[in-house]
Amino acid sequence: MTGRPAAVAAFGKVIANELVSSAFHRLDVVLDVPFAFLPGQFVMINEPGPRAWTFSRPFSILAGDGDTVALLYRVVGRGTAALAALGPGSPVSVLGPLGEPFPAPAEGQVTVLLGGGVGLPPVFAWWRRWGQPGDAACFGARHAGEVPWGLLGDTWRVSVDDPAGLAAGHRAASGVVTSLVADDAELPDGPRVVTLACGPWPLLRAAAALARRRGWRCWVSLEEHMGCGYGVCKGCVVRVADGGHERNATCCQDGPVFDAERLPGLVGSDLPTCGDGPTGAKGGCA
Amino acid sequence: MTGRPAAVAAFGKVIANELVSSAFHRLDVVLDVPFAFLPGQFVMINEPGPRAWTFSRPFSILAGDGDTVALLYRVVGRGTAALAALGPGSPVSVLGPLGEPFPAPAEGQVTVLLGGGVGLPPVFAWWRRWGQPGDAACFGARHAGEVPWGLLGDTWRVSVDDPAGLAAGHRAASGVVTSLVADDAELPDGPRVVTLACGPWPLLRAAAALARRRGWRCWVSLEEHMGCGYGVCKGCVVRVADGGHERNATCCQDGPVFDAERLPGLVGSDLPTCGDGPTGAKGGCA
Amino acid sequence: MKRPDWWRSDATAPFRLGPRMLPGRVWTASGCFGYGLAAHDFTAADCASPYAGLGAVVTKTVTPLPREGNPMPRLVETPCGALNSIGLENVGFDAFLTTVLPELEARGVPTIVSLAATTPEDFGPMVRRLHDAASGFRHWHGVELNLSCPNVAEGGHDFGSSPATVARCVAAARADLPDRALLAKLTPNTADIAQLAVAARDAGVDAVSAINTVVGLDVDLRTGQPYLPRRFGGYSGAAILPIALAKVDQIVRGTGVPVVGVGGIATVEDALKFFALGAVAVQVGTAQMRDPFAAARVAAALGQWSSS
Amino acid sequence: MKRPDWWRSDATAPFRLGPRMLPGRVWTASGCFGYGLAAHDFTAADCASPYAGLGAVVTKTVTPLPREGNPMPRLVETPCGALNSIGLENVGFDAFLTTVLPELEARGVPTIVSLAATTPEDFGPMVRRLHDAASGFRHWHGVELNLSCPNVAEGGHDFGSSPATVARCVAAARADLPDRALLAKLTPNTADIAQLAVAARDAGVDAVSAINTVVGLDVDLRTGQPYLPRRFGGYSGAAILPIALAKVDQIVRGTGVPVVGVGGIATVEDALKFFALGAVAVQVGTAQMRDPFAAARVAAALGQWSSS
Ligand SMILES: Cc1cc2nc3c(=O)[nH]c(=O)nc-3n(C[C@H](O)[C@H](O)[C@H](O)COP(=O)(O)OP(=O)(O)OC[C@H]3O[C@@H](n4cnc5c(N)ncnc54)[C@H](O)[C@@H]3O)c2cc1C
Ligand SMILES: Cc1cc2nc3c(=O)[nH]c(=O)nc-3n(C[C@H](O)[C@H](O)[C@H](O)COP(=O)(O)OP(=O)(O)OC[C@H]3O[C@@H](n4cnc5c(N)ncnc54)[C@H](O)[C@@H]3O)c2cc1C
Ligand SMILES: Cc1cc2nc3c(=O)[nH]c(=O)nc-3n(C[C@H](O)[C@H](O)[C@H](O)COP(=O)(O)O)c2cc1C
Ligand SMILES: Cc1cc2nc3c(=O)[nH]c(=O)nc-3n(C[C@H](O)[C@H](O)[C@H](O)COP(=O)(O)O)c2cc1C
Ligand code: FES
Ligand code: FES
Repeated sequence: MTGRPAAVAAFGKVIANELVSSAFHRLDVVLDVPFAFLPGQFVMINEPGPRAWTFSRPFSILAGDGDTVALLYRVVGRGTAALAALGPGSPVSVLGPLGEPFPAPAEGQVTVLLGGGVGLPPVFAWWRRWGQPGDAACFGARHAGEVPWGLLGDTWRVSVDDPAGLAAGHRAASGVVTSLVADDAELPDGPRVVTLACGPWPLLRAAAALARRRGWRCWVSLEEHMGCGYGVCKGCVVRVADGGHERNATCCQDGPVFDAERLPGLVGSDLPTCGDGPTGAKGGCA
Repeated sequence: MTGRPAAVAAFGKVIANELVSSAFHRLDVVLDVPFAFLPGQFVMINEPGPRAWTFSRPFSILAGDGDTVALLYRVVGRGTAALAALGPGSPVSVLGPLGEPFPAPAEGQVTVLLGGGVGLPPVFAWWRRWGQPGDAACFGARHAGEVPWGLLGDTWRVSVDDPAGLAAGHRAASGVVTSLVADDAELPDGPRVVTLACGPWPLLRAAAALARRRGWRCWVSLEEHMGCGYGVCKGCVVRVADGGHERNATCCQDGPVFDAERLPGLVGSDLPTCGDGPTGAKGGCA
Repeated sequence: MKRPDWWRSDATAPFRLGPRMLPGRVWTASGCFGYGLAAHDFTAADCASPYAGLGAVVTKTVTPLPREGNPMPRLVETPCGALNSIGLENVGFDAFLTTVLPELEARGVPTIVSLAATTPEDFGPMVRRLHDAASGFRHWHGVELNLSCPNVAEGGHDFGSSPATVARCVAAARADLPDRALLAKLTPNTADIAQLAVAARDAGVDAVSAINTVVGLDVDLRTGQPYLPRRFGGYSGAAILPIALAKVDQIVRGTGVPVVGVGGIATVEDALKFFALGAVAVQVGTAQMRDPFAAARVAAALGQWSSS
Repeated sequence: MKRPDWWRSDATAPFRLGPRMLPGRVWTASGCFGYGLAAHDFTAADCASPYAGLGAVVTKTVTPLPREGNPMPRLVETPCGALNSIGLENVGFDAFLTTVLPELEARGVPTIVSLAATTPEDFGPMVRRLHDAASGFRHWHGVELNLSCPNVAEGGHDFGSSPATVARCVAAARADLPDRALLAKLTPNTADIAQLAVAARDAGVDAVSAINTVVGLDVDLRTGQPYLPRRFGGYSGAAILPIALAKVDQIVRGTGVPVVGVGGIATVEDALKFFALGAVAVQVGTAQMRDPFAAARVAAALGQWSSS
């Protein structure tokens, strides 16, 4: 918790808000105050004034620089639909950065980044800040159209559930995103490798299972329905192992990044299955 | 009541929404259905979908043609503020035409039209439909900047409370709008002259008093807070004389146009005073 | 929206309510569509008529004598709803019986007559006269006893929040209404709506309607005084939907009494929430004031699924 | 907005509440700002601090033992508000006393401690221990008894809606709280909130807080089931403002008991409506979750008028 940048309650204006793939929008906002964040942190965003939603919406930070912040999102309900309708110049309110980031790399660490769908932002931001040549940056989507190729560039390995429609010049493996590294012999077994994962629940389970098998450390970024985003409402709790017993932790303040080994819901059962995750799980792929 | 065009519940798109004076906006909407109206009738307007206000807002029809309808409005609260923020292409819902219109002219009638502020639309529409050379079309505003000169052209007589700031080429008397015709000798005394008035309560009282003095007939268009606009909620009642007693009438369905002589609140007392009118009175002038 | 997997009913098909078959499960709520006659010639590009597919128009509440209602203003809009203090303005029972009801019959409008009175025993004579005058009417389907209007002093608050009074009203009306549906409309302004529902059922209703408006107040910041001359108004619209759902659930699961859900319904999604909890029908109130086709649109959306 | 003509008070000046001077009339509501510590380093361009000008932070309700609260999900947003079913998750009284309260004191956060218990008699020991441990604290101003949380089975519904129980709770707490303000937070889920206020006053409170959340429910259309595992939740936010105003008016005009207004306040306009009706202070709840500076902004707006 120490060393997290303090949150600002900022007013912003939309600079750009456009589709970067068939399903993912990128929102760029300029704020009225300087903004610094750590990869894995998120913001709560809303429309200001009488059109505000009762609760702001949480989104991981894709990028942030000086006084700008960028998000990557998928439209799933009324809040994200309202977000997608905001044109350049629209006012927004932004609270952040919030939450526990992914850990910074230790000396000699090899990092495996696993992002599924709109779970890309935290691992993308980590990669931009700290990525090294030996690391493996992996992104998975449901199909080729979803992939924000322009954002990923050449360095990202991409997998798609359904390889149909892959355009010339784009490369993607078919299958779940963990398959991109599951048997990668260049990645050593053991705790020198650290996996950072964000995406739908099955992806997180697969990541945790893979990490266990290969002796890697594994951090995951969770989603829960949030009220406040800053720890005051207890609306976003997840169960974490603490010594011998389980207790509640807030996804927004104690997380969203957790050590996979501390999440009984994630590593408790052998097979990754769907639908038994937190109440919200990042729509996406894998 | 007979012969009123049937109301349509239409969806529309904003064609234009611009200031036509320092304080009055003109809204032009194209509807998904044909639209016909009688001067003095109004529409209920709203944003469609989840952003709709609980109650639509009533506005007199300024003009309407084929499948378009035009309104003239002043921003006074959140509904009109929301209206003013709608750009071209914005969807709106429109219910109308509604209410009792001003009577069509009888053979040999001379008509005195009195519009104050945003009370202009019903008399303006009447003038466009039925106006004749001998009629007197009068508009009053608080000050010169409020006057929509482009709309009024040369045929309208204009009065302003405060003549400061009158631009070259614009002519306006100073004083209340009734003063434009009060002592006009070309207008005969007696019931051949019919006054049609719309505007704030003091204007309506002055119009009724003038008509009494000169033996003119007088019809006024009232405002009341409205829920439905089509007679079903009883939220907009005004007291009207009916034979020897008083009873409730709905402003939206029995009005908004009433015979001034039937409105005890209007003609009951000798001197026009402010603030004892209906709960809403068209902000404006005079 | 898409038809939810769990939705199996046809809300636009006739269904039995007590002694009567009603033509559908989407109704308009009392006081928000007048006597059901004002919109007869309205048109819309996307909906056949304001009455298309409706199970019933519940009329404005009618009282034994005509009422002029409360002083103006009577309506206040709030960000997600409205307060009203109409005060049961209505033409009175005689005029209703001789003029309004025959016209509803002539136009084929499925009708539930909403009645209010000052004492429980007043309901008997009204229902008897209804029955005598309209027993041959095909489109008059029933009576809804308004036991809950918070705007009327003499018939207000305590009237409808005592189970014993509810029972007396229902019993008085039921005695003379053998062949039409009888409903009691309950107040939400009570800690225990379920016991009111039980009292109504035990006295003979076929269903209860829940909810009437919630007591609310709004202040005019210009004066620092309440907007409404009588201070309080009845709160309705989208804002009360979760409250109405809670009350309906308390009745359905707590008692099994059939419920007609009312409160905040504007869309098919809103209506489905009540059906999901087990409501037998729904009523559209405040939304009908904004859009005369609101209930018909809900019915159309539900009806379209039944054929697919 | 402009200062309304009728507004004469200074809501950011100290005022007396029972035995205690409080630093201001704009507070945060229980459960919506945690223990008042999570936002201590937050900044905003237009507001000095989330605590600037606040009269009090009312803490999350603390119970004798730690509580894990209800199953997830615990929150549902509705178009104009939200339902919560947190279930009083809290660190428990011991941890609160040894860790949280001293930190609030050290940071100079004006604090009202919200307490709940399973029986009225549990309040006495808690208040006594508070008094013993914190009697020297300068920023601990009082206790608010949460007699109204609808999410906790054993202390729910009936607990706070019986005047006799309210009186017992208050009496138990008052006995050991001679020099701090004592408030009772009342439930709106009752037909007669005024009688609860009278019971609380007669047993010794300095003011009542009104209102807690309204019982509500929302349905997940995908499943046809309530969103919340416990079906019902507490309804809060803009949607309940007119209900809260009505309840406050009923208490103030019906009984004269001092009221702290809570329910739907997000802006200075909202707060002014409660003050217009005679509330002695206001609390910002749900809006504080969206904006940690919400209450401070209300205080700043009110404070600015006092100097003009
Ligand atoms: C820490 C965190 C980071 C996130 N980062 C991203 C991101 O980078 N890109 C992205 O597209 N999405 C992200 N999400 C998910 C995003 O918050 C939801 O998609 C969004 O809140 C949906 O809002 P809505 O109004 O469109 O959906 P609705 O379903 O209409 O929302 C109703 C309520 O449910 C909540 N909700 C719905 N889905 C989710 C969900 N999956 N997670 C949490 N709450 C949810 C909403 O916040 C709202 O309170 C993140 C969630 C969390 C908790
Ligand atoms: C028949 C009729 C015709 C009208 N024609 C025009 C017109 O041509 N141009 C124009 O600018 N205005 C006209 N008005 C007034 C216009 O309806 C109001 O200015 C508008 O409703 C204000 O809405 P608001 O949300 O901005 O104000 P708010 O004060 O925020 O509105 C709150 C509520 O009060 C009602 N209300 C507020 N002021 C009035 C008012 N003066 N009359 C009736 N209801 C009011 C609103 O409809 C709303 O329900 C007309 C009113 C009526 C009844
Ligand atoms: C303007 C208005 C008038 C009403 N009049 C009556 C009435 O006469 N009788 C009645 O039983 N309910 C009356 N109601 C209550 C509605 O029928 C309905 O129960 C309530 O408004 C909640 O539903 P809604 O949110 O869909 O409006 C009235 C409501 C409004 C808004
Ligand atoms: C998430 C949440 C948690 C709450 N927890 C408590 C609580 O612990 N104790 C309490 O007295 N009230 C609690 N409340 C109620 C609020 O303090 C307040 O009374 C209510 O929400 C109405 O005010 P609002 O509309 O401003 O939120 C809670 C409300 C919310 C939304
Ligand atoms: S969202 Fe409020 S505590 Fe996490
Ligand atoms: S506005 Fe509803 S009757 Fe006139």
